[in-house]
Amino acid sequence: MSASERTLLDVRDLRVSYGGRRGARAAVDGVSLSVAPEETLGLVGESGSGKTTVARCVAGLLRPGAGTVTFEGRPLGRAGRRPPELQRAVQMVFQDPRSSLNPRMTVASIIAEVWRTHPVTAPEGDRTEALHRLLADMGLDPEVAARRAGDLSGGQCQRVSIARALAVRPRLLVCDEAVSALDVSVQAQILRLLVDLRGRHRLAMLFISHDLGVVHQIADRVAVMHRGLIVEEGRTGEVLTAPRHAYTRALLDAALDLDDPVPEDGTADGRAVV
Amino acid sequence: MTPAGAGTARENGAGKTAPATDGPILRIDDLVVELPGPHGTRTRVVDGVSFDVPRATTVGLIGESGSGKTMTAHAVLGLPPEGATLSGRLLWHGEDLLAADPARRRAVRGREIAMIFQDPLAALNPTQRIARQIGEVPRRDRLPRAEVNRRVVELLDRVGVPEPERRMRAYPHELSGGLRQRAMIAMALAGSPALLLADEPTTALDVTVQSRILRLLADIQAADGLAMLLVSHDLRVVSHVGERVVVMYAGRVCERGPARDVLRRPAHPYTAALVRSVPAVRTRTALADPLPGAPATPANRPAGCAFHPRCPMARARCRAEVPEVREVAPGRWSACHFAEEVPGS
Amino acid sequence: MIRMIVHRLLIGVFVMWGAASLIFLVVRAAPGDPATVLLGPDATRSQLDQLHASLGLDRPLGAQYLSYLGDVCRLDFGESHWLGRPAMGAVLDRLPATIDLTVTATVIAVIVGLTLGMLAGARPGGLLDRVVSACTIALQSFPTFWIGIMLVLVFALTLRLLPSSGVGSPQHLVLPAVTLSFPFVAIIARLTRTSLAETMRESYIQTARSKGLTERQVLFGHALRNSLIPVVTVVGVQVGALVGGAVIVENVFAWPGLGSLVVEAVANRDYTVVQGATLLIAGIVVVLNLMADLLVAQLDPRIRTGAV
Amino acid sequence: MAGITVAVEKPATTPRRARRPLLSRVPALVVGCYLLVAVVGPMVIHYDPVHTSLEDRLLAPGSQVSGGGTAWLGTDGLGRDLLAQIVYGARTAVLIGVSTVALSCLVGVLLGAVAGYFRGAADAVLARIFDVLLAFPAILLAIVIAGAFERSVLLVVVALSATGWITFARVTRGIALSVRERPWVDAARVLGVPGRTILARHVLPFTAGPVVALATLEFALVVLAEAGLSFLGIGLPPSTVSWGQTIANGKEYLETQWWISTLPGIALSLLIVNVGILGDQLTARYGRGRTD
Amino acid sequence: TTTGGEDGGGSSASGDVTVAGTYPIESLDPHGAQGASTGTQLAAQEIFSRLVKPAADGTPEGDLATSWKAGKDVTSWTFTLRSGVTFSDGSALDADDVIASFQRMIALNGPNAGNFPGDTMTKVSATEVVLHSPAPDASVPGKLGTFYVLPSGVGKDDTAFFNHPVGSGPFTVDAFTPSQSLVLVPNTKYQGTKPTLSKVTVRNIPELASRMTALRTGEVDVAWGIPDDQLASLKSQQDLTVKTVPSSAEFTMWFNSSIPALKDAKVRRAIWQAVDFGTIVGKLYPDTGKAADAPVTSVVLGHAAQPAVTYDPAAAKAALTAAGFDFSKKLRLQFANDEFKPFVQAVVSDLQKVGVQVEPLEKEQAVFTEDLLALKWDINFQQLATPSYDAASNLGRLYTCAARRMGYCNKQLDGLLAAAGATADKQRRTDLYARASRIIWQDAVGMYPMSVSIAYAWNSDLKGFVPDASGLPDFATVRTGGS
Ligand SMILES: Nc1ncnc2c1ncn2[C@@H]1O[C@H](COP(=O)(O)OP(=O)(O)OP(=O)(O)O)[C@@H](O)[C@H]1O
Ligand SMILES: Nc1ncnc2c1ncn2[C@@H]1O[C@H](COP(=O)(O)OP(=O)(O)OP(=O)(O)O)[C@@H](O)[C@H]1O
Ligand SMILES: [Mg+2]
Ligand SMILES: [Mg+2]
Repeated sequence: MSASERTLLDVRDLRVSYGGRRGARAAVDGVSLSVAPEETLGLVGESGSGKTTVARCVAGLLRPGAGTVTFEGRPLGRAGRRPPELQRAVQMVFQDPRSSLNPRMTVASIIAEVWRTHPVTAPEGDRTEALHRLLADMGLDPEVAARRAGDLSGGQCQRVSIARALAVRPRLLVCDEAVSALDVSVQAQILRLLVDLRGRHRLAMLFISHDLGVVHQIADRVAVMHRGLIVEEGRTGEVLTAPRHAYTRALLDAALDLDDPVPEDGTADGRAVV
Repeated sequence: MTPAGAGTARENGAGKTAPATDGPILRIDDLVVELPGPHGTRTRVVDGVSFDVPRATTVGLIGESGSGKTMTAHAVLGLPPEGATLSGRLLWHGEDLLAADPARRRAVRGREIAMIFQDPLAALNPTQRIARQIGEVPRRDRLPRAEVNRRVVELLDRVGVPEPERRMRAYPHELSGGLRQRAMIAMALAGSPALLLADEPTTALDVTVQSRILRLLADIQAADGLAMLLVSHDLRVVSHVGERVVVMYAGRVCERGPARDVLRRPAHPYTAALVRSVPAVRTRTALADPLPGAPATPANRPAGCAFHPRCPMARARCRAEVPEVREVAPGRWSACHFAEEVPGS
Repeated sequence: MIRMIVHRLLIGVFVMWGAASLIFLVVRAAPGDPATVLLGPDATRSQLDQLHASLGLDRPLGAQYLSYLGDVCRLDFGESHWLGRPAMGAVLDRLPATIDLTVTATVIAVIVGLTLGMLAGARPGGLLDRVVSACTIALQSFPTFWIGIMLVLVFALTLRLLPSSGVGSPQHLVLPAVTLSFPFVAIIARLTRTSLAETMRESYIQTARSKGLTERQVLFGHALRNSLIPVVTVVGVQVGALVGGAVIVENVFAWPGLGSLVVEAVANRDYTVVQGATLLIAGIVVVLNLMADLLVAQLDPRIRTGAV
Repeated sequence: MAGITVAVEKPATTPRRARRPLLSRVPALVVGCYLLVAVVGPMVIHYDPVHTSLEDRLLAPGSQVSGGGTAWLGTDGLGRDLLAQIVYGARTAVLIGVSTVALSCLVGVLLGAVAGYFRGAADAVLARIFDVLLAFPAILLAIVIAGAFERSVLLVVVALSATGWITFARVTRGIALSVRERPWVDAARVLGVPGRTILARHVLPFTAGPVVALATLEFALVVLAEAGLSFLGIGLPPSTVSWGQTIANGKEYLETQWWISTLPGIALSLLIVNVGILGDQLTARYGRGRTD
Repeated sequence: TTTGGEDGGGSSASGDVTVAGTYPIESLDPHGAQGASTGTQLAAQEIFSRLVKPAADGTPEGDLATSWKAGKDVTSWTFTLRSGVTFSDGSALDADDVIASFQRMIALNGPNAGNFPGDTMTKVSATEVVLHSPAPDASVPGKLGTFYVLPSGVGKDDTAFFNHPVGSGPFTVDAFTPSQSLVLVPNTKYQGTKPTLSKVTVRNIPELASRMTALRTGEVDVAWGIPDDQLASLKSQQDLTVKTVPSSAEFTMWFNSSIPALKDAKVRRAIWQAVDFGTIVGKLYPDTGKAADAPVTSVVLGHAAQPAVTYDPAAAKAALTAAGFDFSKKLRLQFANDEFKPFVQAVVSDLQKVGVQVEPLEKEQAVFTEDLLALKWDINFQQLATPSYDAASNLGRLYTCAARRMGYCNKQLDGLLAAAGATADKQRRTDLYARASRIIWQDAVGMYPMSVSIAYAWNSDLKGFVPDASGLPDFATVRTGGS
């Protein structure tokens, strides 16, 4: 890597295996990747290829068997053992919108807990107002503050999850299939929101998805995982239009597009090609 | 509740025309499914759905979560959840299944209409070898054991399970997801049905497996001249396999017609929005302008057109009047008051 | 499978050690000197000392514990001074009666409980379900001694159909076994009901229905076996509980089982018999649980092949 | 297919639904009454378990006693009023039931939650403790403990709790094990919320429903077990009034003075039946170990 | 009696008798740990012979011994054995068997050995043995009622022997399951009148209600130890005979005279006065209880009637106040058996009426005995039996300063008791024990509320059944009515 000062997140030779002493299987078998500031890295691959495992190591939810995870050159330990500023720097958004929120807690108390845990990020002055501002940022009504996960739609839940993550002003957002469980029409809303916020908060993202189309839309670079290894990595356009690795090719071959309802120039239905 | 075919069916035109030359194999006419809701209320989770499944054709049924796709498929099979009430007509070769007696309905199940479920692991009995589960329908014909086994091997071979003699003795959990779904398909084919209901058959699978399964289904369908009702929330899947599509929203049909036409030139703003939100894989598409709000559910369906709160074209009429499904062009049916104005149509 | 058995056996050995230690602790912590009970108030100091020595009670607790563990390994619980014979012999004498009672009660409970549970669970919420629920709650709510006394009043005293107490003929077994089976019937019925009702909601049941099977075929061909899996485990545990837990029934019907032996031995501070009997019971419980696990593995291929 | 037939046969479930909630509240009401009697009863009815009145022994319900009052539910072999014994017995039952359940619950939930949430060594140790304790039939262990030490209410509570906590620990552990895998817990961990706080705010609240349901059922079992111990003459000191003891005292009079055993038996069974139904209702509502 | 309930009552015609045992027979070894237990005693007296046995009224009568007499200083007793006695296996019983049995009993150091501390037995001739004791002991014949003669050569723990014991009693063992049942059949070699019953089954039914039910359904033919409240309904049953016999047992409620509160005899007397024992006994034990008139019951040698203590709560209260009794202190009343709870509670209730706070403490036997010896009680309730029917083993043993049983010490009493123990002269002993009893009674060493009778009920078809004062009925003389 040309300049380590230009990397934000650096994962080196990560190895994780599940299943104790015997019957251990390497879920991640020597993965290295890096994310530059304000860059979005898409991580794609089939089910079981180890994407979530990488994400959990980065978030500190899992202790890697071997390898290092560093943030601006500082090692990231397990969540809860990190120094507060590192703890804040990396946040995560999960796949299942509803169970990402404690169903017993109101949105307000969820956010209040964040601020209690990291007092530096707590707003000065009127917290209710700050909360409403935060919710508005996420495209949510202020009245959502008093509700619990059960009373919110999937899209709203995911917005609250994002709000919770952003409340501590992170530098890197790990999104593990953050839109996969949503209906297509809502998926588009959340993607739009993420892209918006990425720009406004100068966020870097590790964006995990099995939907190549979505990754193509929002990732700067993409890494393709297969059986615990990264088999190909590069600029999104290059990898997804001219794959070099056989596995990537297979993945692309299998991926369906809408059965050609759109002329190649893409003008017919307003879906402009960028 | 209402006896099938009683005059209470809303006139929505579906029953009047019979475009297919020899008539559809299945005609769903004003199907209503009501489920008990909280506090003694009843929710219409399927509200006046009508469409045809012609012989040897694949019909895609799409819609977002909770739109009533599964419920429709289960109603066709006669297996709605406990406490559900069904009304309308389900004409199977012209015979109303809703009015038929239970024995007749049971005879149709598995033999004439078979079903493939979304999650093959959950849908297969974990304590029985797959051979036994696949052979269950042939066994009902009192075939000799060897004959049943031969048939099971044949079916597994047909759906592309390698080493069928060995695999037939496996338990579901010993198979990979793809093989499980193949076993499930073999099970559905065991009774040589004329109509296959496939409820999200590939949603739980990986893309690579998904494409193979879809191809398998298409092959079988073509070879056997099967009719298939493919339920999916994934437009891309339906666009590949379906010859016709039915789009549902909040328990109602909003649009139906030939698949290519519907997806190219939607005649309903909801379909248009769906098509827009599907990103392309091989080309980079811009982020679509998302629809506002969350999908309506049958439990709290807005008055008038259920889609109106999210609709960019909504007007006063949409808020007041439930739009009928009407033929907006030959073979194209839409439930929008202003179908003709939908951009791209 | 073999690995599972070996693993379970190892756990069993550990459990026996833990059980032996626990019972040793409880018995030794209890106030009251066994020698005084044996010899009565008139014993002389030297008589007491002599008995202490022969009971091994004069040694330090640690030494007693170690030699006790050694003896336990050899299945030798020492001489019961209360009964004047080897404790193990006294305990084993009670075993047949306990087995008769437990096995009979279990057979009754399994047959009746499964039938009731199936009737109720096949149609959750139905009339039969509610009737069965009411019955099982009642069965579980009446104290066994109360039921026992009532059965004696009716069948022995009033109708003179069955003997009121004691052992001997099969008729003697009827009342105690029935009494003992009552709460057990309720447990099995309720569990079967819940489990069956849950199984009937599984999607493979829907699959079976989609094949055009009748409800009866679905129930017996697909639901029953799977819904029995949790029942087997509980039956294993409960049978174990009956082995020594039938004290009250044994008391009401003068049934000379292991449970009442423990009660008498505790009152008499007979450490050897308390230890011997409780450890025998613990051993039976461990074996029963192991058997239940093996049966579950037999019923559930996922466990058999180590997938779960 | 069930749906269709059900639908045709039972067109309207609404009228029955309307009546149901009332009926379903009966168990809670009955249990409430018992609690009330247990707490308030002793203040209203005076009863001294030490006081015997031999002239009034074995009086039938409704008889006049020598002191001038009426023994509404009769008297026992020592001329003591049965109504008062049932009322005071309710207090003992409730006291022992509540203390045992509270103790079991406290220990069980704490250990179960810690083992389930933190896993590792704590979990392994707890699992082995379960195994060892479960090798003894619960009532037998209670008998050995209660029979070996000096009689007291506390002893009975401890003896019954010795195995009582296991169920709580198991259920709590199961819930904690499943809840700890929930994304909201992961989210809290990523935010750096301390382990203890996660346990308290994000895990423990989900055990509340099932634990309450379980506590109700366990309460019934404890009251029954206490009656069983008293029946065997183990555990409680003679100065304590308990249903089990009264039933045991009366069992030799069953044919002639039926009320001595029967009435407390009915009081006991009525409570247990209602607690049982209440427990079932709570279980149905909160599920056994379900989290949502 | 066959086991089924359906043909219950009439079955005794076959010559079979089923007996409801109150206490389990755990062992048939009369010398071992279980030797003093009621169950073992009941079995042993039918299977084995003794030198001397108590008659139904308690007086000693010859069994193996035809006569016995004490040495001059009563430290030795000479027994002349009956000749021609054989064991059930046909072998002869002689002095060697007696000596060996005595030595075996002492060696096993069971509870019965405790009756003979330091005693030895020697053979004089084949038909004469002498028992030597280190101190004068007049109660030897009475105490020998628990000494059974086994064939010589039975080892210390010879389980094989006791599976099918060889004895010289009226019955032999047909089948034995410890703590469950004992089946006896007549011993054809028995030296006395051979039993006419073809079979006696002793079934252990510990639970009272079950015992009564079995009796009433005819499952058993004999039961005893029946509480008063059950007697009425049994009496009303046609086919049952109900009878009570006075026993050697007495309710004995010692005061702990070593504690300050109870040191004063006036206080002890006042407490006794404060309890309406007449009513309590009359109500709770109308049939099996009788107000006691001495520290030992009338069937015991050494009984001498004392003046009744009258119930007078007012006087009691006054006396207590006068003696400066501390009413705020709670007295601990310990007892060990559930069956006595009503009685104890009634006593506690009466005492409370005069302001004396008493806490009833029900203890497990082990703890009870330990606390009893350690004097960790203020009032001790016991049903105290005198199985030897001789006041020596009750008064003479328990009330001395050296015994320290109730914290009471009176040199004069010690002297009387020692003198009584040292003479074999019946008249003189009765006299000495009468004087001792007066001291015990007047000093209120304890309260003696009630002498106990044992209630028996049996199938009226049984003839010749004699209720036994010790609760150990003999079936050798019983016949069934059918024959
Ligand atoms: N907690 C666990 N215990 C054991 N094995 C696990 C665990 N979590 C994941 N694995 C295994 O590790 C491998 C990698 O899993 P991971 O969840 O990282 O894959 P993924 O790429 O995120 O898959 P998906 O697309 O299904 O989310 C898989 O084979 C999986 O079975
Ligand atoms: N067993 C049931 N009991 C009550 N309501 C149900 C049940 N199953 C489905 N519903 C409700 O019925 C409506 C239609 O459900 P259905 O399963 O048909 O939707 P779907 O289109 O298949 O959605 P998905 O894509 O999530 O499978 C939903 O609102 C759902 O909440
Ligand atoms: Mg994943
Ligand atoms: Mg669905």
